[in-house]
Amino acid sequence: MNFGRLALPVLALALAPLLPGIINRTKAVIGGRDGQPLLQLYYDLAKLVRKGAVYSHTTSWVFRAGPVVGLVSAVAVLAVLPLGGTSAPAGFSGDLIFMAYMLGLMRFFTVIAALDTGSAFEGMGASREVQFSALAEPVLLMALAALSLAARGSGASLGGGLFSLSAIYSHLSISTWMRSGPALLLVAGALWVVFLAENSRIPFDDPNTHLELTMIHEVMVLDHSGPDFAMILYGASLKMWILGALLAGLLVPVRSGNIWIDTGACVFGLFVLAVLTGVVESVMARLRLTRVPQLLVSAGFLSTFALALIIWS
Amino acid sequence: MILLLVFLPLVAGLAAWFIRSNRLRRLLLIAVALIHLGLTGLAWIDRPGPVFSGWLLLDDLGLLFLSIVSVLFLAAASYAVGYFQREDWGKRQDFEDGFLFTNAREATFTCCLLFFLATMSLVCLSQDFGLLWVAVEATTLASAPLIYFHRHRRSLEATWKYLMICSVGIGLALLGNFFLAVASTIGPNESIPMIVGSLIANAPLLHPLWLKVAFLFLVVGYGTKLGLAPMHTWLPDAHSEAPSMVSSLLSGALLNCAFLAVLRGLQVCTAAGQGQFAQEVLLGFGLVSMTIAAVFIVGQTDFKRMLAYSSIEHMGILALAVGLGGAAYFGALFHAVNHSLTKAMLFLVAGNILTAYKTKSAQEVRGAVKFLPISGVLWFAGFLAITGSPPFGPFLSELIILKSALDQGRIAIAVAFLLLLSVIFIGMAAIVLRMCQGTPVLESTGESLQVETSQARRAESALAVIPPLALGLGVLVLGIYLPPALSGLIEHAAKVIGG
Amino acid sequence: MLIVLFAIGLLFLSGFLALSVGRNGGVANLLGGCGAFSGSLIGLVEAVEILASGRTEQIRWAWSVPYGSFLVRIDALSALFLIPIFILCAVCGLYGYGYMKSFCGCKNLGAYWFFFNGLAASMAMVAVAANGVLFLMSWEIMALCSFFLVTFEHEEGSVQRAGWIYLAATHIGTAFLLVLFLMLGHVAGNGSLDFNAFLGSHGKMGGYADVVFLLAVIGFGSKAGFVPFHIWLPEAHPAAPSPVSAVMSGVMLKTGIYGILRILTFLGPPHLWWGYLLLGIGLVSGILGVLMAIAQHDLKRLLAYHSVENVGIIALGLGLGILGVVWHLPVLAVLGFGGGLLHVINHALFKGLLFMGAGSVQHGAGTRQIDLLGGLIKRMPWTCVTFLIGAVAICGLPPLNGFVSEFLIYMGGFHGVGLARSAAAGAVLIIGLALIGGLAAACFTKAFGVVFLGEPRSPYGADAHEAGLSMRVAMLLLAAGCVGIGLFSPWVVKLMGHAVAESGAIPYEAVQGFLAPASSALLKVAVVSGCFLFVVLVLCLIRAKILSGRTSSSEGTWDCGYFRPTARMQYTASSFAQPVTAMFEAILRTRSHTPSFSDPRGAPVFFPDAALFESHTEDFFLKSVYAPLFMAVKRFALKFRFLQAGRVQFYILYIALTLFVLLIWCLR
Amino acid sequence: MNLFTDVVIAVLILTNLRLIASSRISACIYAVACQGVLLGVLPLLVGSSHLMVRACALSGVTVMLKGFFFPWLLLRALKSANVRREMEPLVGYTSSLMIGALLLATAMWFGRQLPLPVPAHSPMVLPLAMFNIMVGLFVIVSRAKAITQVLGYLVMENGIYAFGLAFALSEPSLVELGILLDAFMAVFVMGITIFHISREFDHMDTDRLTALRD
Repeated sequence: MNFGRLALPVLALALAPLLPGIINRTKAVIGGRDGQPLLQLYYDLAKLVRKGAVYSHTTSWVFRAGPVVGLVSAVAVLAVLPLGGTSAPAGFSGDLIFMAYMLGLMRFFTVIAALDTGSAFEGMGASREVQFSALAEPVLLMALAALSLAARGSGASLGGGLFSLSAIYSHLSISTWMRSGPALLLVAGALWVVFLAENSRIPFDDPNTHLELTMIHEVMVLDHSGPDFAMILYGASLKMWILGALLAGLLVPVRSGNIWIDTGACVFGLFVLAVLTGVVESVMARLRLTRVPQLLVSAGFLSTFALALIIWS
Repeated sequence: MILLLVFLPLVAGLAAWFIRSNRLRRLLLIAVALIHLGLTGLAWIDRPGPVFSGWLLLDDLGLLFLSIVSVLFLAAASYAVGYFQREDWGKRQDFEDGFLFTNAREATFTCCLLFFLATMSLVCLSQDFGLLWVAVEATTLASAPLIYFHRHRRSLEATWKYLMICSVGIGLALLGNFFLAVASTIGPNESIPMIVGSLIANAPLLHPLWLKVAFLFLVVGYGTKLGLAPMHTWLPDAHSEAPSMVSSLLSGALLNCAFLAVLRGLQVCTAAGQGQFAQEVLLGFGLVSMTIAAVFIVGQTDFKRMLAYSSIEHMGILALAVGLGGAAYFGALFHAVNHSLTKAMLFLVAGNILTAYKTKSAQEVRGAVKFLPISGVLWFAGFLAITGSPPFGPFLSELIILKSALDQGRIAIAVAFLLLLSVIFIGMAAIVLRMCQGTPVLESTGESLQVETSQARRAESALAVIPPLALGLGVLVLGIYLPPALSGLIEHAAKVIGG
Repeated sequence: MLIVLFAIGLLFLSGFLALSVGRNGGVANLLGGCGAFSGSLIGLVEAVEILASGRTEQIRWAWSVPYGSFLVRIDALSALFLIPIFILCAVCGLYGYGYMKSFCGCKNLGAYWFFFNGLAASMAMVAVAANGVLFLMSWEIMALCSFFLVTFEHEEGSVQRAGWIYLAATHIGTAFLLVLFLMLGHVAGNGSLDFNAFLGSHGKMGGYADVVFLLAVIGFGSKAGFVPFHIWLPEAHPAAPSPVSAVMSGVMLKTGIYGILRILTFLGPPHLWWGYLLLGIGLVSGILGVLMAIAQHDLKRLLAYHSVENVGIIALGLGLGILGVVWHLPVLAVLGFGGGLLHVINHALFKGLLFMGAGSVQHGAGTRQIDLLGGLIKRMPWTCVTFLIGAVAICGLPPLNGFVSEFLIYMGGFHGVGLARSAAAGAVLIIGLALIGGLAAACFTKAFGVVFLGEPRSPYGADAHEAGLSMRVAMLLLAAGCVGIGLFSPWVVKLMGHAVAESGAIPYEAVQGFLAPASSALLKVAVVSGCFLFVVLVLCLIRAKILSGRTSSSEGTWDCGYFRPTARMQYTASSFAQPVTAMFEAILRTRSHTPSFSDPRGAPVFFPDAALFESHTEDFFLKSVYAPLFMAVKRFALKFRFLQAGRVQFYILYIALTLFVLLIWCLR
Repeated sequence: MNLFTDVVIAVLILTNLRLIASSRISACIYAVACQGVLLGVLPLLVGSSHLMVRACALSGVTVMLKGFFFPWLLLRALKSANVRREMEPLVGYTSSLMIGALLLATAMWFGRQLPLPVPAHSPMVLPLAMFNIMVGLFVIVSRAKAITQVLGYLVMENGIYAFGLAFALSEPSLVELGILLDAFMAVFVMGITIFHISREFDHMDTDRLTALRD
């Protein structure tokens, strides 16, 4: 069991780069193209790590530290991230706050690294990033609060592991869905919005546009190259894995108790999630930037409403 | 010894009129002040007995106010000597309207100053209402020429208003005395002698209605002198036009004397069971005075007038405190002490600022702290003290007054009191900060800083700085440590009022 | 106890010495600095020891002042507040020694150190005073000292204005406190204002409790900077010399928090609406504070508004704690008070650090205008690193101390959500904290990024120089503090048990019991954070290793094909903040003057000449509430000038009328 | 005796009305002089037997001072200051008269409201005193010249004096002392000030003395 737990982060580290690949494949298939291979990101990472790097005279050590800190904070989150019913190696009560703030740290350093280049475009991206994430953070925390309540409602006391992701997710079973399905659906919706926004997918951001003015995340990392850029891509995919795992663990309530089945189900859910994302990206257009906050705020309403439902039902 | 307290300054005044040499006269002034203070100190140690069948008697109340008078007079006298030295006596130009004017003869001035001391001492000493009235009257007479020291229009106008208004007031006070006499007639051709002690002794015999009316007349009459709104109107003019040490004496000592007169009336009322009524009247006057003061301090442009209005405010506080009664009696008397010291100091400092900047307009004075290191700091400290901030004395006295207001459950009064104090603080702060801060450039006269510094030195001569400094230290000490002797005296005096 | 008193005495004494040396700047600087440093350190030792042991000591000396007695008492709560006071005063003494050197000669450093050490001493006195009069005196001396420090450079008009606003605000606040203590004394009876007497009078409180609490919130809140009593902060902090702003914002505000907690101990069982009030105030202060901060262009003003925000977070914690006490949910109480109190210390550390950083920037670059700066990281590396640490800490990001206190409060919030009764409070608290956190991150990425990164936007930024040694050491000390508390949080939290027990009136064992899970969680946080730092280090090394052999060329920033980027093309702070300010337009009311590219007739101009865009956000309360109020009072006053029209006839008429009215009133 | 008292009092009241109504300063001064003489007679009427000597002395002094010396002084001041002879009222004569009537009524009211503790020589004395005081105040308030204000002040003093004579005569000699001191002050100090005023401003119109104001 404990070994299994330790395996979770390894699994994440190994499989995370697959998610963007799946998304792109889906888009390619729907778009009728024979697009990039599934493992494209692995190839890219490998290539980038082997490359040299180009730096602007403007930049300082902050620019170089950004990717490192970003990647490592994502890895640190993996330490508390459960996968479905499988608890995380280092889960503790309140680790959901720790996760949210670690992602915040990642964002903080990505942003200042972007500002370090002194480029107007990257500043623009950074500014949008902080704006949207400031709105996304309450949504995430409210959603998790709602989940924790729903899980607790199952009568089983979470004991010492109160408010730890692992405890919450291990108690999210079919019965939970039976009891407070609609609320969980709302939560899922909120998490879905957060997932898309935080990973800068359509409809919030378009990862493959090349018009810098319209990008958020991509534009922040314009100047990075070589191993730094590899770390950024890797970190981004890990982030997607993390937020995806939160969603998948909720939507795939397989709690057989058998670690292999549970984990497998959740991973499968992750992949489905990626496919869904691809579908959304192929059928939807990007929102106007001014509409993005509204979407996030309404997601916040969703999660709060869900919380209310769970409490007073 | 009591007689000495009165007659020494009187005789010295007469002498001063005839003495030719300035040096000798100034020496005399200082000497008299010192001796007077010494005598007062003796009175603290062993209290002299009554004189003239109890017409003159030094009770605790009287002693307290006498001490204030005596201390302030020493400060003012020593300041005056320095003032005489730096004042140029020829014809000179007025800095506001630009006409030429001269000063009164120094001899005349000194003489009146000493008379002033004599009359004020008499007020503190006299127990008989008639004599008290005469004494208060005499203070007006003695102080009028002091206000008219600079022989020019504004001071003349101020003097005229002072005389006119105070005489009307004093006339009403006299009528009040007559009403009191009527109230004290207990049969055809026989009546209680108008001596405080005996009146209190057979207070029950007094005719209540006439006593009430008499008190009203006394309050309005002496209140004019005391500067209670709306009879205060002479006060800003006189204080702003008189030379600084006179202003300090007027608001530090003279107002207290008038206050003492009112207190005497209150004593009788309280003894006769009319205390409730009297206190209500005083309470009303106190609130009105504080309000008027607040209204006129906000946005005031003349810093001496500002001080004058703040005197009105504090007289209002005294009236309010006495109106509250109980523990507030102590607060009132303590506050009288604090206010006298602080206000005297402030007026003396204002004199220095006036000498240095040649203007009374608060707008034109900038950077006093830089330009007059000592006076500027004293000015700000005085502002803090007079607005009742710790660690200065007035804070404590106002605390006591506020506490007794709250303990009596008079929330409305307490709130009004604090509100007015805050308004006044903010108003004064706006003025004083502007004067103290910034860089010392004189908008009025574009003279070079060289001349200015010479003026500064002139304004900060030892005799000009030490008296206010001493007073300021006194206030500070009272704020940090209230000497048991003083508190004891104040307690006894409070008992005297409270009956 | 005696050691603390000795420290206070030492502070006062060194202040006087510095003053007496007066104009001789160098010596005064040395004396004052050493005095502040040594005195504070001495006091710190005993404060920590008492907090750990949780014992109470008191000393009473007779004092001939009405209602006054020199009664000083030090318990865990006082000790908890003494610690940041002493730490920050010591460090700021060190920092100030370097900072004030530049004023040597042109200003009177003796006066500066006199008031600075006076401020330190009076703050300590406030924390230990156990008598109403003594407390009020210390309080007012503290206010006056800080006022004189704020107006230290009173030659500038802006400073004068700030000074006036500050003086007025603090004085009005003190007026409320006056009533507060007198009421307590009234309830306690026996005419004494000793705290011991108040402690005994829980039962007699009755309806007074609500009034007293309200008075405390207003009176102490105006010092702590609760919205809407915060207006003096953004004026005074930029005006003051930076070490002073550091002390004022870092610890002087906290004396207000201390006051509220101390009063709570007198009032007995709290009422429900107190908790909600504090929660509401905390929410409003937190969000408004951070929003206003985002919109600022002046670095120190920005930090000042962040103080409002952090005080709001503290208030959230305290509000939650009170609710916990009311509802008999000790876990809420413990987490709320614990988080709030810990945040008091943390905020002192990182806000002091940030203000020092701002001071070094002003010192080195000569301006505080964010949009004029840039690229300072190359010229002031030390300041940059420490400022970054402070920024990360204030955003509440792990692994630094800011996260720890917010974590506790969050936990309280999550616990609250669990129960229907406290769900609403908990939810509001979580949303609020999360929003505040996100916006704070936005604000400090802006501040740090624009000031220190990129290219200099003006000559100011271009020829800046690094701060002096003592200043750097001071900043490094505080930065170490931030990291230290972040990594050793479990022990710190354990240390605070007694203080929490004091403020929540909960038995100590219970407190430890409820803190235990939190601190075990924090232990994990610490471990993970430690590993995090370690991995970061390793990864950096690996990165350096793999890059070492390769060609890493250096070019201009990639500007999407535009081949000659200039420094003025960089994103400015205003543009960075624009999306957020636009989003909260309704609250911020940012006014901007856009250049018009059309002539008066509205026809477009095809070759517009030099155009200027500027935007500024004024404080809503100052502009639309207080200023009009004061103007109204003044106008009202001026209306009555006719009373003193100078005609003696009228004057006598007043007398006659007064007399008649009184006579009629009396004879009716 | 009371008859005489009442007659005197009636005449006094009439002089007050005359004072209010007349337009020439000199006439007013004469009215005040007349008042002084009548007041001088008053002590002889009200003084009880055992105080006769004192009463005589008092009346003598009063007649001399209030009847002749003050008026003479004022007339001299009037001449020396060579001002115009009109009263220059701020309130018209007719309205002044009406106000005077009102004041009389108020005085009567006071008289009724304040019952005397001791049997008085005439119930009219208190109203008279009050009326005099009010008229005095009214003259001070409603007339522009400095000298007229002194005049009004004297009238007020007369009222107080009358009251003192009527009721406080039993008091020790303090009353007279007060009166004389007061009168001294009224005339000398004010006379001197008037002299200075007319020298400084070459007019005695206190209505224009408004440099000091807020």
